[in-house]
Amino acid sequence: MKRLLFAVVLLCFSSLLFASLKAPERSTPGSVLSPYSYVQPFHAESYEKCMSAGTTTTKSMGFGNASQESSSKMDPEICSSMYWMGTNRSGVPLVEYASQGAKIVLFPSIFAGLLTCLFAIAGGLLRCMNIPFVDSVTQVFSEIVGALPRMVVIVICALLLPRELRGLLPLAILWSILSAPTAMDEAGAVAMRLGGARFVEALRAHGFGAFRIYLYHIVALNLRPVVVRQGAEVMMQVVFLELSLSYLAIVAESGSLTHSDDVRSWAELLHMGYAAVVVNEPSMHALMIGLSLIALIVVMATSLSTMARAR
Amino acid sequence: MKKWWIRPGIRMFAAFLLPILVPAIITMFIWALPGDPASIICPIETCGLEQNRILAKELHLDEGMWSFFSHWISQAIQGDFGRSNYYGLEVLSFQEGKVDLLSESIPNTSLLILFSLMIVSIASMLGSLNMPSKKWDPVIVMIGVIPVIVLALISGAVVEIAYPGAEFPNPKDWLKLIMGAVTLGFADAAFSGSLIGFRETFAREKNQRYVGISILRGESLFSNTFPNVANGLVGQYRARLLHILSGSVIVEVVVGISGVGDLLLRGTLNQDFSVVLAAAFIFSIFSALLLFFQAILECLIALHIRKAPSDIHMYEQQLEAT
Amino acid sequence: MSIKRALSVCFALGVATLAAAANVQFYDENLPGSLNPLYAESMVDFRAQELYFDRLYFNNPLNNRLTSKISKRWELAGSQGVRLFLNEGLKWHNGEDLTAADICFTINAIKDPKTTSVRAKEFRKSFKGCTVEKKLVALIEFNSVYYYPIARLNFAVLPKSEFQSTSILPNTDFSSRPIGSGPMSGAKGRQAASFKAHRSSSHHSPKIDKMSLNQAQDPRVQINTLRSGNMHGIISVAPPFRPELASSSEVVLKTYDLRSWWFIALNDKKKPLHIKEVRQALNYLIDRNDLREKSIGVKKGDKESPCELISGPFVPSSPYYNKSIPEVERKHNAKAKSLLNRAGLEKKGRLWHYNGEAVLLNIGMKDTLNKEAPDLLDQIGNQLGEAGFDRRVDRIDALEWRRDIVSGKAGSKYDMVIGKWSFNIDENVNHLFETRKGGKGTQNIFNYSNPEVDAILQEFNDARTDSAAKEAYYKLHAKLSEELPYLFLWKLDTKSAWRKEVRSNIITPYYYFTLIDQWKYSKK
Amino acid sequence: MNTRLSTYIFWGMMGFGTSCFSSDNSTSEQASIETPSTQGISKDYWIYRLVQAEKRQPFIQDIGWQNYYTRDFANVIALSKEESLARFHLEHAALYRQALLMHSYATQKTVLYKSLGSQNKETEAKIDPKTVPLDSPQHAYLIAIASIFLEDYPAAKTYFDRVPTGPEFDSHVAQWRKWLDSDKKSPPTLSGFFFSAEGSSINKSPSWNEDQYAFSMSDGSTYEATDGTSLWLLSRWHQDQAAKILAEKSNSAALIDQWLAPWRLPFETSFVSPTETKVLELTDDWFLFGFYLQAEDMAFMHAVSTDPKSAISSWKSKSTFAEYIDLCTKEDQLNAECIKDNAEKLRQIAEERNKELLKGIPIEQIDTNLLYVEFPSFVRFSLLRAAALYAFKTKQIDAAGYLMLEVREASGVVRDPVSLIFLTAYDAYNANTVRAPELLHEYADEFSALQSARIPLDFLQIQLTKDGSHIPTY
Repeated sequence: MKRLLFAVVLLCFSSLLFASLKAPERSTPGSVLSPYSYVQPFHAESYEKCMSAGTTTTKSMGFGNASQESSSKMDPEICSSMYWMGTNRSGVPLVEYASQGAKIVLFPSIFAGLLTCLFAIAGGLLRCMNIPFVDSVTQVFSEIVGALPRMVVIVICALLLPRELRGLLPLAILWSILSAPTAMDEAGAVAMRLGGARFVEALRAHGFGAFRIYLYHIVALNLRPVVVRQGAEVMMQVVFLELSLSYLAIVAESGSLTHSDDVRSWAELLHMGYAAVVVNEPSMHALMIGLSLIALIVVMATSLSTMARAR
Repeated sequence: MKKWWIRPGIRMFAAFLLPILVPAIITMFIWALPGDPASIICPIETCGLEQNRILAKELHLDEGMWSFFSHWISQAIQGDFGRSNYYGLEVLSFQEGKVDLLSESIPNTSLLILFSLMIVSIASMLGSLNMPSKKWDPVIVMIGVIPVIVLALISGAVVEIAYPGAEFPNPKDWLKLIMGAVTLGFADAAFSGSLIGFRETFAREKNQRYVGISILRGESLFSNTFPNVANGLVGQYRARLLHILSGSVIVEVVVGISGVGDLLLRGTLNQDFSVVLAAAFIFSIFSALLLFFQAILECLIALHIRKAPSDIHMYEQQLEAT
Repeated sequence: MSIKRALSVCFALGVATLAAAANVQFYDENLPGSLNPLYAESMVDFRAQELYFDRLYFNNPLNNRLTSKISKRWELAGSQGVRLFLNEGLKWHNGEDLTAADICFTINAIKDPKTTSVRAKEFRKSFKGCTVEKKLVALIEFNSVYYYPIARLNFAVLPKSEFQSTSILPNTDFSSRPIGSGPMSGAKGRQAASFKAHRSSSHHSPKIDKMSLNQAQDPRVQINTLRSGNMHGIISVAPPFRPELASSSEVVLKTYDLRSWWFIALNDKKKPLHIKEVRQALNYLIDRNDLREKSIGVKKGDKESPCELISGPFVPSSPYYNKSIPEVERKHNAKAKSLLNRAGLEKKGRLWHYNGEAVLLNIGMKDTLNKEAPDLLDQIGNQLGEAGFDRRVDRIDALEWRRDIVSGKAGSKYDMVIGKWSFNIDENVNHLFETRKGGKGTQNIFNYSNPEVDAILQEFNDARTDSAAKEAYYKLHAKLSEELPYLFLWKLDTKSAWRKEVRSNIITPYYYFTLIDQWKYSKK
Repeated sequence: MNTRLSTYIFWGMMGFGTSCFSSDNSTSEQASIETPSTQGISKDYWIYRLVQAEKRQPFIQDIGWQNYYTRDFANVIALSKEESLARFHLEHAALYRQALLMHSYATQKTVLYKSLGSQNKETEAKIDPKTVPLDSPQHAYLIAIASIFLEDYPAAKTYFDRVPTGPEFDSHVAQWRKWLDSDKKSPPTLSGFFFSAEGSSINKSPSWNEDQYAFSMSDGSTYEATDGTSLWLLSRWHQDQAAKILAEKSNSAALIDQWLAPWRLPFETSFVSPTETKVLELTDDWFLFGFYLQAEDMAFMHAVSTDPKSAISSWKSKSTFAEYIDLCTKEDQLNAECIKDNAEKLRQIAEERNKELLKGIPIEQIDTNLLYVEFPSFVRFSLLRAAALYAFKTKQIDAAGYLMLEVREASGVVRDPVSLIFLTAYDAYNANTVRAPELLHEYADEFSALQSARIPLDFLQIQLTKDGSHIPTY
């Protein structure tokens, strides 16, 4: 079971990593006249057409309005990426959206996840040390921070942040801070169930060193499930956060808040899909890809946390 | 052992601090922005220096951050949030027939929250009655993992298909509210979380020794378990509410409900400070109230439990669990 | 939320479309910024205000006659004055009477130096004063002799009753809930601007009861909602979508005469753009043909193409357009390279370096242009990228454009700004290139300042004969195409699309809704 | 797993949404517009005749027609032959007449701008040619020429008196004076005026002399001006070519007269004696992509231009145009909206009819764009054009303008230059420079003379806007 889950996590992660490594630095603009607009995935015909591009065809009818239809030579790589995920309206392969989106979210989300893990560990350990003052301080902190509606804070910060600082990372960090209280509480609760300070005493009695007690017995053996789960969740949430913010930016017609304007986020896939649903634009494939990417993240996160739990 | 009142006390404290803290932080942000606030609201090029100065005086932007903030908060308490610079309207006005921003937005948002709250409450009720059976969990969880943005998008689509174009006032607004509520109610594990959460809590409590004993004593299960789990439940409940509250920003914008969340986003986009401050203030009040109620409840329960026969230590644990 | 609305939900499901039919809904590129005529900035503002307000005199788009809904006749009063006789029974939206007092109030407001509007500054020059002679008779005096005195009276009339003083400021309630005398009353909401027929006055009888202006969304959505009959009009249809609409049987495309040309403004304060050669090199590095094919969908040599390249600040059909200056159609790498080298730039690797560091260009584009020319920003970015310039691209939303770009504060943020200017028949470009000081150069994006150019512009202002004016702008065209404060891209025609139910909808050049009284909505 | 699930939910939602909420968006079906009662009219339109491929073939083969279709008018003259060439020459003749009309109105408005402006627009402008102030004495010549073409001979004479003597004008003034002093029963015989037919042939238009007058103004600027007479000569040249080709045809005089009648200049009435209006026997060269659906319509338009009053009553039972214009006229007021509706209706009928005629032929063998889109829209625009001209001739200026704006929306082969240049003349007549420059610019490459013809219009625009108060807008 555990192995399987591990494999899944590894698979998801490596695929994301691969994608973000392969991602083109900037979005390639298409053309409104592109002969490849809304190519559906696995559409062999247009793949052939793409591979054989560069040839000219002439059709003539009626009043000799001979129309020359020629298309420039295409790079086979583009053709194949067209083949796998199809294209958008102006013939840009959606693979690009997927990979650039991955690039945007990958690092910040992982960072936020790790940060949250640290918070959780801290929360747990603090309980075991049993210092009432610190306890109540942390509680005040967690009460206040925990009482802030996260999205509100994020939106305000995202938009008041000066342009050059704008990006997903600061927001991710902020998010993990905002979700710290929950993590700390849970970890604290676990530590409490162990018996908190008394548990530490007991281990001391066995003559274990502090290092071993805290890092091995408490964190590694007992807090692990909680910590990892919290981390995984926050990681997932950060990805969703990016989606939401980018989508909001699209809806509100403002410049993007989480990435520079010349890369594309997964949100744009969803937005394309929206058009497919509302005005039956042939872009359902975009929606599907978007949703499956979300699914990928979910699967990764859930299997990560279950893996940690599985004993 | 800690005093039982410390925690509620701290909550109260936080509840009172919050509505002051949030605008304070935002004010700091505003001052951190490049260019002085007055000329962001009315650039000297278009307003002229003189006007700019006058405006700065009116809004107390000229004597630095602190005087602005103190002035603002004192006004806000009297329900005067100044006027929106982008919409050219009062943010909130109590005059008859005068149009303002909040008196349109607050009802929408509260209705949205209310409806979604219903969904959550149903879920928690089901949970506490230990329904539905565990074999449904995978499905429920699956629904739970859908991020709010995706559901919001779908709701938006449904509304757009139902009533394209924009007409005011029209049934579209109600549909929007309902779809929005559904979104908030199910997305991000609102439904599944509260259902499963409540069920777990009750289940755990049922297996406590004292419950068995009291049942032998011929007392009802619920009367025994409830007081002890109540705290945990209240905590969970508040967490959900908060989550909905924060999700409402996304939903309102994507589905197109003209509520406080929408106001907040557009306000920030247009650097419409009075609106941003007001909206954020409303949100913080909202959540402060929640905190406050939780604290009260905790006290009541604590007092109740002190009368009732039960294991204090157990209760302590419950507290930690929240 | 009242019970009534709650009830309406039940049956509204059925009657929703009927309800919609009474209301003519259209997309404009944005929501209006200000509805106060003195503070109109974008074309959207102008179009919306044309519905809320009456311009004292306007040109009838059919016979070009200077007409007025407000004054029934006029006569010369001395060499520099005009006496207006107003119609009886004119009412403002709020039910008050429209009298000569309002006319004079408006003129005084325009003259009041505390009124900080750029537009008012322009009008201010011409007016000496205004006196109310009778309730419905106003005497307007000018500062100089005008050949078409009433042609200067094309400003919107403001209601005296709505203002405390003649110093009128932006961002008042009035700018979002105006009281006008125009054919439609209404206000700007959060998602739309609404219009309701103003029939309580003798001078307007619009046949359409309600209209609403919605912010344009994704072009696809616009087109489809229009075709499905849920929307009735689109003010500006992006060129790529025009053929589709032209072939549809429910929708007609209508020409909207608007002289607009697109440009890339260059920040000549930023190194190395301060060197003329570099600007010229950039001009050669932009492949305009490729741009307009990929983002507008116009191939070179298309007949009646909506998009024509330009080499100066005028549309090619303008009398000021100097035809002797050739347009740069495609890339000229060699020329550009030599120019850059001459300017002291050197190419290390794939990037051009100036004083040892790679050149980074911050490019911004007005967000709404992206609907008309999808991906234009990325296209230009990539072309410069290939040419060896590192770049950052940003979208500029309406607010930032209004607040930072036009007012000339973008220098710190951007090095190139992509935008478009629109003109009425008066193609005066002085405000774009004059040195910004003393009410001049109010729209000089990067505060470009060049004494020679200023001299030419002054020459234009001083020109007494039309031939002199023409020569001045010919000179300007030549000068600018060499100095290049802008890279001039193209002119692009604007076309509207309206459903056939909207009938006798004559589109007035520039102001658009002037003849709204004649518009009809009928299924027949 | 999760994707599938969420998509299920998605579809569920959609189904829910559409089923519960979507309210049927009934697209506006055009309720039938009352069609005329008189059914006696022959409906033998060229668009029906030329549906048969074999009838169309000769034209498709003809390179001249191909260029006409792709609207390379410059080549059309060079590459056509026989009757079609004659027609194209006549079209050029008509076009340059409209250009000249525009030129004359624009000159009048721009030269007299200052004097016209201060007058109250409600009353008609009162100008005294003797005393009216002019920017420079040379302007007198320009306005004099304009007055001639606009048939204001007395004014023309007075203006000629004010023209300073000088090499560039003397011969021109002399020639025109001569004609003015004659009984004007014959067209002026002119030479010079920057126009020479040398090197030109029936398939080669004379080369256009771009630069004409340039006189220096008081403030040192040079005023470039063009002489309307050159346009007149060019137009005449094309007319003569047509006449040459048609020489041996019996009805050539009537044909040329009918073709040019709607486009004649005011001053031509002095020397042109209209032929009596009759229906001509014509080949399809005269109809394909043209103004008229059948010979009757051509005759009707001739009647309209000679005697607008009685034209309808005498032709409504023969010509489709007359029929519909009559239908939409209530006590001598043409209802433009009604014309617009009927034109659209007519287009639909034509489209149906063409589909009817081609039933049974596999679709891929049909040039659907040509036969189902372009041919039918010719019906629509022909009617609009005719009605617009009718309205103009009967002094219903606004109706004419409204219809012309509709005509302007035409695109592709339907977009004919002649009526668009007519629109510019109409605008110049109203001192309106909003639309005209764009239209003139559109055809300047094809008809090089237009480049010079627009010069007075340019000056008019500058006059109108010189002391304007406009700021560029985004």
